[in-house]
Amino acid sequence: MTYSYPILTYTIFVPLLGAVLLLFIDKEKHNAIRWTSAFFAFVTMILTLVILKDFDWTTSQMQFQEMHSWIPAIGAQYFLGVDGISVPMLVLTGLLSLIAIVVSFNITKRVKEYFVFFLLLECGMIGVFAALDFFLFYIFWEIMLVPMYFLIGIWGGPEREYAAIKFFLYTLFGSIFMLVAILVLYFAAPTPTLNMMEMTRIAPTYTSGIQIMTFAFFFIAFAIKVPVWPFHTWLPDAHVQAPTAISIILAAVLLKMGTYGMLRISWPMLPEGLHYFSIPIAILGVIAIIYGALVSLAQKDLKKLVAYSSVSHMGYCMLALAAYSSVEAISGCMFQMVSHGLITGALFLLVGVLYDRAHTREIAAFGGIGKKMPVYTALMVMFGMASLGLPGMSGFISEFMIFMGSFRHFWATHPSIVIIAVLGVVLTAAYILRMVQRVFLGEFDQERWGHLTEINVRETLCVAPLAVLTILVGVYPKPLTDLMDATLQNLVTLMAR
Amino acid sequence: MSDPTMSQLLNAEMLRYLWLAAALFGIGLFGILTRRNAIAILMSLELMFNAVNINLVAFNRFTSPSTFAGQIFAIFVVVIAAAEATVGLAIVILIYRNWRSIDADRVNLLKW
Amino acid sequence: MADTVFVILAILIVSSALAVVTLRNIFHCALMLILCLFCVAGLYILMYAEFLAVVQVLLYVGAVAILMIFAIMLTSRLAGREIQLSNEQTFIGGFLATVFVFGLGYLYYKDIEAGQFARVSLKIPGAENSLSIGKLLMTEYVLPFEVVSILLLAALIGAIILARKEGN
Amino acid sequence: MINITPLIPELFLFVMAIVVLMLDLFSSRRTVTLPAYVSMFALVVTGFLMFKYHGDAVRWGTQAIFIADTFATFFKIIILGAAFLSIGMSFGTAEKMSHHRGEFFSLILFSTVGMMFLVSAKELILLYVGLELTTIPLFVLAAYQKTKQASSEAGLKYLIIGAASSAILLFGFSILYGFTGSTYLNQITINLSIFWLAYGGLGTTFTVALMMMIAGLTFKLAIVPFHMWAPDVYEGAPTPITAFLSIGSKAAGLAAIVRIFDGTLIAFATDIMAPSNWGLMVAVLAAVTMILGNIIAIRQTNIKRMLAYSSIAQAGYIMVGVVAASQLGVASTGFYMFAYMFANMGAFAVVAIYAEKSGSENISDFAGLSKSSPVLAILMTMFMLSLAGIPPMAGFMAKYYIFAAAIQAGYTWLVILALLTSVISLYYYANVIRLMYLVEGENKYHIVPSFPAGMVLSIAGIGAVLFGILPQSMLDLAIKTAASFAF
Amino acid sequence: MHETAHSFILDNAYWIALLPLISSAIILFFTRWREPLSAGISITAIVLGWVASIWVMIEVLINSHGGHFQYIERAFDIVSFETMHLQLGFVIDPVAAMMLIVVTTVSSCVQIYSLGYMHGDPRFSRYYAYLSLFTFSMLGLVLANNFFLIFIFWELVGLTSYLLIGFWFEKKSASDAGKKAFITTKVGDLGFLLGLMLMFAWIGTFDYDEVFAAVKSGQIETWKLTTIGICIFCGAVGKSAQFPLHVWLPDAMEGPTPVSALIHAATMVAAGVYLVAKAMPLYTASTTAAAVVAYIGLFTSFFAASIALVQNDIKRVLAFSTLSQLGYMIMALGLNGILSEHVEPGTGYAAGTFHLMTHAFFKALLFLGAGSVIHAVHTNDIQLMGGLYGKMKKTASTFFIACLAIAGIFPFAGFFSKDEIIVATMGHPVFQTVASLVAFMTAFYMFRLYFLTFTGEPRDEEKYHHAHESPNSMTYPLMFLAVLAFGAGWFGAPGVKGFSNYIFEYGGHAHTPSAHWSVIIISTVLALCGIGLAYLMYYKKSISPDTVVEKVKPIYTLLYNKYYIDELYDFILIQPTYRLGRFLWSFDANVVDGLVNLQATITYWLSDVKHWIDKNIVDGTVNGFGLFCDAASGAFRKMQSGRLAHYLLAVVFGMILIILLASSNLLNWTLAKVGL
Repeated sequence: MTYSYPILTYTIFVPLLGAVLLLFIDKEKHNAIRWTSAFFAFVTMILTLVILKDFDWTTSQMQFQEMHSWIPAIGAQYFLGVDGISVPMLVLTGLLSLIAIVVSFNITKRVKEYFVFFLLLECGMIGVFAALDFFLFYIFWEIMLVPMYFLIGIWGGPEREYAAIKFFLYTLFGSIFMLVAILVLYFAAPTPTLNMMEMTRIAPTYTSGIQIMTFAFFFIAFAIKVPVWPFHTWLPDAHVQAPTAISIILAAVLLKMGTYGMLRISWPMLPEGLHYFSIPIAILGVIAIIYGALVSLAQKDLKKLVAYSSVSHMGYCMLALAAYSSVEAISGCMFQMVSHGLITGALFLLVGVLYDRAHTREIAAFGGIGKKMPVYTALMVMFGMASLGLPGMSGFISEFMIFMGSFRHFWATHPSIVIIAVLGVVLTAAYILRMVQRVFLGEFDQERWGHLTEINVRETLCVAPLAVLTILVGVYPKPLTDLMDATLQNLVTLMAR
Repeated sequence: MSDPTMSQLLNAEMLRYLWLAAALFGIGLFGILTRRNAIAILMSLELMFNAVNINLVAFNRFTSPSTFAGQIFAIFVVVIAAAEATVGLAIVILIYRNWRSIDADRVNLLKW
Repeated sequence: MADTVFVILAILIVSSALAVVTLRNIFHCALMLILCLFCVAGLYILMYAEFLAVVQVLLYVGAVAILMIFAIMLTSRLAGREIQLSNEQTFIGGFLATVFVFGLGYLYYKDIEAGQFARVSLKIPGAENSLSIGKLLMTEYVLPFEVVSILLLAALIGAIILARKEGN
Repeated sequence: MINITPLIPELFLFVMAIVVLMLDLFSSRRTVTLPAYVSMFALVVTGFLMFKYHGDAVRWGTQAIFIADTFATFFKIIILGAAFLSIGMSFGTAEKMSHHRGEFFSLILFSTVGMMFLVSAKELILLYVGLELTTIPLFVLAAYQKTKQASSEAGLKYLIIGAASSAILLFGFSILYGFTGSTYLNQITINLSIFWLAYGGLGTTFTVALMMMIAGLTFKLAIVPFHMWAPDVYEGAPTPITAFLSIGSKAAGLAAIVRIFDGTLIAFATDIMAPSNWGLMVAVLAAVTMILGNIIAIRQTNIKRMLAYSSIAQAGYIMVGVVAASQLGVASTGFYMFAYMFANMGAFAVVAIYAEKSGSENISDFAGLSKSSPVLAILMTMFMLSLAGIPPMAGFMAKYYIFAAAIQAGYTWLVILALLTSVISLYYYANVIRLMYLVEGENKYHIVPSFPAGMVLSIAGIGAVLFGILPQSMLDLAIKTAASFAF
Repeated sequence: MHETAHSFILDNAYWIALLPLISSAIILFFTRWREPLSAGISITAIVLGWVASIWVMIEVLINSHGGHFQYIERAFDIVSFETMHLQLGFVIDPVAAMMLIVVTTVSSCVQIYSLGYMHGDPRFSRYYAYLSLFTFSMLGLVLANNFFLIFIFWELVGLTSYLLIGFWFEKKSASDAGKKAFITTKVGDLGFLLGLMLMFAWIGTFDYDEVFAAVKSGQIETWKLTTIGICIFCGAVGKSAQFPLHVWLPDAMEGPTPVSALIHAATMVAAGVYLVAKAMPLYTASTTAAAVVAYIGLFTSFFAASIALVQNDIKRVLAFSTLSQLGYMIMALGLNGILSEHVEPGTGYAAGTFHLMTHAFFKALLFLGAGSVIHAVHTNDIQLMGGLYGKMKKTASTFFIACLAIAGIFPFAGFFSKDEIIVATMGHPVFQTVASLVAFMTAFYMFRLYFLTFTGEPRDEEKYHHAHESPNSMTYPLMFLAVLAFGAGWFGAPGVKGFSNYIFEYGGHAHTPSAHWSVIIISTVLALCGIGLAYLMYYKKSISPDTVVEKVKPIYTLLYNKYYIDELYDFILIQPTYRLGRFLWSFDANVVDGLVNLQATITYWLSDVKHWIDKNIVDGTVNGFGLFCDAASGAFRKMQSGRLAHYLLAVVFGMILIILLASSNLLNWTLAKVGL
């Protein structure tokens, strides 16, 4: 589908434009800076919504394609396009970025730099979801690291520098393998190309040796981003140290890039590798589910708990991805990506809200907050319930579809994998309820927490869209499924090759 | 094919020169490794250059006597070696001024 | 006859070279170097390279060695005073040098035996070559020749700049 | 006689070098600016001339002695650029020098002339002469701050190790000459193949020669284990000279290596020629270089020294391209050198500018630079990222290109290793960024670069980004450079 | 697949469920601050629902021609792949209609009752919002037209139950109980979920009719059906608090008593029974599954009854009796799957569902009565009560009726339904005996409760002094329910035609309860014995309970501590889990991350400590690989000694090394070996 104007390019570079403009604003005019960046984030979100509106969900074709020759010498093109799996991610990114920017209005330290870096980050994120050329994809993938490094490293918690560099190096380490894999694929081709669509046609014809190797390499790269156990150790540090808004972005968008990359690149491109590795991947996923849940059960820090819960929740995605033959599982994975984005984003946001007021995140320090901040509590409980997969919330749909799909895929060969995974549901319930009880229920310590104030309007406005979407997707997911159906059907056939 | 004994003789003769050159070069190496005095090191370097020259000339003499490439190369080597030595000595003088010594091993302000 | 000359020269070269790198008196080293260079010039004559021999004597003996002696004069306060000239690397250095010399020597021999080495030609070099060399320097090798002149200029300037004492 | 036209750029530059010298001698007001600007102007003009008289060759009979092919031109661009930028950043340094400012610049020009010859040489003698013309002025320049002990020490070390390695190189050449009886690179190739066919192989002695040439030439690129001189000289020498060393003489040396190994001795790149194969050995050296250079750099406290080790490591990456021994390989080395020029020059420029204001070369003193002089900090960040090879900087493009070449040549293990070490390299590059941005410490120096320095910085900055995003033009040129090689 | 009887109310029955949802939303978002209004809204909604469901029932009866009612089904997809359709829809069949009435009735009684009971509670409005929310979920569960949807509401009732149990969350015990209830039932739900997964994998749909059609068609192997059946039954075990997942129900009594009445007596706990009833075709198709159901039910009924004998907390006694009664129903349904020549097919089903209805009424009544007692004396401990009859006649008398009903005395509701169940056990001696025994025990402990509470001398004077009859808002619901507790049985009374034929029919053919005199006599006798015994022990005191207790001390303590099941679980499940979590956390922090650091830590010890103060590194890269590289860096940079001699040595050595490596062909050889 050709489009009247290069909307994807606009979507990617509007934030960049915003960042550039910010440079010219006097760095003392905090509000001007805040509102400018908010404005640009808003425009970006509108653009993503336009894409959503004009997206033709009846076909699995790439849409809004833009292809320009870029670096012929290495066969790199400026090739953008979106299909059923990138559009939801785009919209999610647009929305969450705006929310995160509004959330970070309370940043007072080096405001200008903060928002510049943030907009750069957004540019990178959107680029990743829109790029259809390996080289372009890789560049966007890497571009995000730098602003992220600063955002964690400057505005983060006490351990920020360590967390920042750790995040940076981990991801870089992963992308090394991606680069090698890309080059190997490139040169293995009869007519070398970096065009992903092309490669999706060619790559399956490669020898299984190449396929398996490159698949493994890609997997390392993406697994670190997801993060799949045991590559997850960067996550608790990064999430906990990062400022609230960045934790939101990390959880809501960056983690998704791993799974997105798998769905976009290694899964459809290297079916033999996929078939070869599917069982190990499923096992890793299950380990992540159980392990993450158990570790969250032992957390003393509210934010860490949410962080580890992400490990557990992304485990479901891995399980689903391993069940490549079932469209339910794959779409369940997509749902999980979206809903985890909404829910965990909201959870981090809410944790941040509490932290701003109480200046501690230690679970044991609280109790009976429900008495003092009923609305906040209601929201927190709601999202807690959503994250433990309560029906009527998006989390349930995704988990349900993942279980159904992956079980249908595995029941004949390895039913145990899925059965163990199901246990994760109880454990999740356990740590969520434990958290809720320790923090919000029980006796209220008046003289210690008497000063706490109810969640304010700005914060509520930030959470509201997430809450609405969570419930909407949970109650009536059909629009989303229809959006992705064609693409996913196509994907499944590709992966079955 | 020409008379074998003749070529064998020439081979043997060339080999002598090459051996000598190698020896000289080795001695030069030994010199630069073991000398502390900067000037002594420069001298050893000269030995090495001479070894090279012997090589060049010998090859020229025995493998292609009708041309002069080797010799000319050798001439350039000599000239440049001279130039290098000049600059080297100048630097040695400088070092002497700055350090009151030309003991190369004591000149180690820069390290790690 | 040539053989005996060669042997003598070889012995002189090696021994003087060894002296250069081992003697404890830098001044004697310089003298030994001069001797060594002379002998090398002799070798050149044995190899019908008179022109080179002349250059060797003029440039090396005439310039470099003398320069060195001056340098020695300037630097070591008392010319000829015995100072510690060698460092603790004597053993390893000797070892490496030996390995190099004998290793390379062996390889020369082996390759010549195997016939996989530079082939000697039976032509006898013309007795008078200085003229042709001069020609070549002006024709075929004029380019390096020019460049070398630039180089000498640069080296000269550099040497002057470095060696000259500042007037402060 | 031989035609002189291809030499016009070199000759012009030589003349200009003399002119600069004279300027200094006779101009009444002995300022830095005049000779500096003149020499910069000279370099620019040389560049134009170079393009004008491009493609021709100086021949003797059929044999090319000196060739101005695209390859040479490409590297000359780098060399001239390096000279230009280092002169641009040397105003402050020269100001500090009480003496011989004119000579300072003319020596740089002399060395540049030497490099240009070296790059174009197709004949061993010329190559050697060019090499020496490159280095001898550099010896002097390294020791140029006569009152500084460090400087003279740098000079001494550089000179002696340089001389030693050229002796080694010459020994290798002599054997090569012995085997082939010629000093013309093309002829050598032919004779070697004839020899091979005639006698069913080259003796092991030839291997020795190969190795000695590697040893002698890689010295210029400071490949481990022939790198020892680099850190000390880089630290001791005046910063602009360090910059010039790290790009100019590297580029020239690289060109020579590529000409000899990827050109003349290309047949010996593969293992079939064992033991006379250089590919594997160079690969190993490159690997060791990348590992050692990057690891040692981590602990450095002096920024120039850190950059020295980083440039050692970078040389390792470049050698990966040489090892690839293919059209892509040659092109990638060229492009890498080009992209590397901007980042490295920029970094050194920042160091120079900062050092002449604060008088300190300690990394830790960069703390809080982002607040006191944000622009400088941003530029430095860009350079560091480019050196580390993070998109969208030119450095990344270069790395990608070189690794592509290596993968194509089947050196996957080398590429993975290289990439791993590049992750290590991030430790120390990021450390500088960390100090400038993350550390809260207040930095007292607000730095406003002088005009020439600003120009250098902006050129470097623009180059570092531009050739990361739109490298096509240079890549095309780089591909063309490989045309004169027989792949 | 159904040609549906068109009728306004049947087509829009889902509004019965939606009304409470709307009301709760209104309360939460708008009228939270105006308590009477909130209550009003909520009650109005539910009463409307009640009326509507009666209307539905009438329609159903009208439309059930010849004993078979045409299902009403409306549905639309919320997820549709070609292989998977998740539907949102409702279906009305007789049992659903019956449940509608039960739920709405009890719910409205409870809500009215709560007006008095919850009066003055700080979170009064929220209480009503929760109640409405619960009612919505429960009604949704009743109306759901497929297993996926029922699962959704299944979870939702769980949530609301959690919220309501922990309503007084300041009390730790309350919040604990809520958590316990949620998680325990969640365990059961896992089974349910697994069942759904199997269903999807093997049958490929969740829709009742399609599933049952597939089951009937017999294409699916029995073992699969058995597995699915048992898995789904796990869900029922969780919700209906059958052994071994019964532990949450007694604790759930921490919630407000009306809540216990509504959720933990009448409706939610019955959901399990309802589910089994809905899935009955599965159990008829697989005897094994049915047997499992039956035995679990049997065991629970006895087990719970035995505990109930000795409890002193009025609500706990009721809780355990609930367990036991639920066990009864489950057993009956299970037996329906096991064919026996003595009873006509469908008896078990009829008995189960019938008892479900009657039990809902009298158990709700009992709880509300207990609530009003607690309201009066502010304690749960029957040891501190006694002689309250004089103080609160209405409560006492209604309570008495309920006791008679549950004990199964003619002509109260329990009599008919319980006899149905015992009839259903015919042909299974074990079941019959135990069931009868349980009937006896039930009668005994209920009347023990009654006597201890309302008769005899007050055992705590000042509590007695303060005691008073509850306000009308509480007593009227009691009376209303008392009427039902008395009369509801007649719907299914032997020989009574009409209602029961159509409501409790299973498998197409209408079921006509028939009187088995043997059963009637035996059960009545047993019940009377139970009552008599209680009378002697706790009213006449002619047999001293203490001496009895003394005689069977160990058994007594065992029962009193509920067989130590809680302690057991805590010991073998909960603590280990927490410990594992803590262990893994440290594992995560130390080992997984440490693997990266391992190399580091080694080199760390090797490398000299003084460089470790070097701040550039320490706060720069404390990452493991960092440590390693850094240590290496510290080691390697030492090579750069600054001495020219060493540099030259390096050069020469390097040269000779590569010469040797190359000329000896060693490098090629090694790398060839390595295979690079």
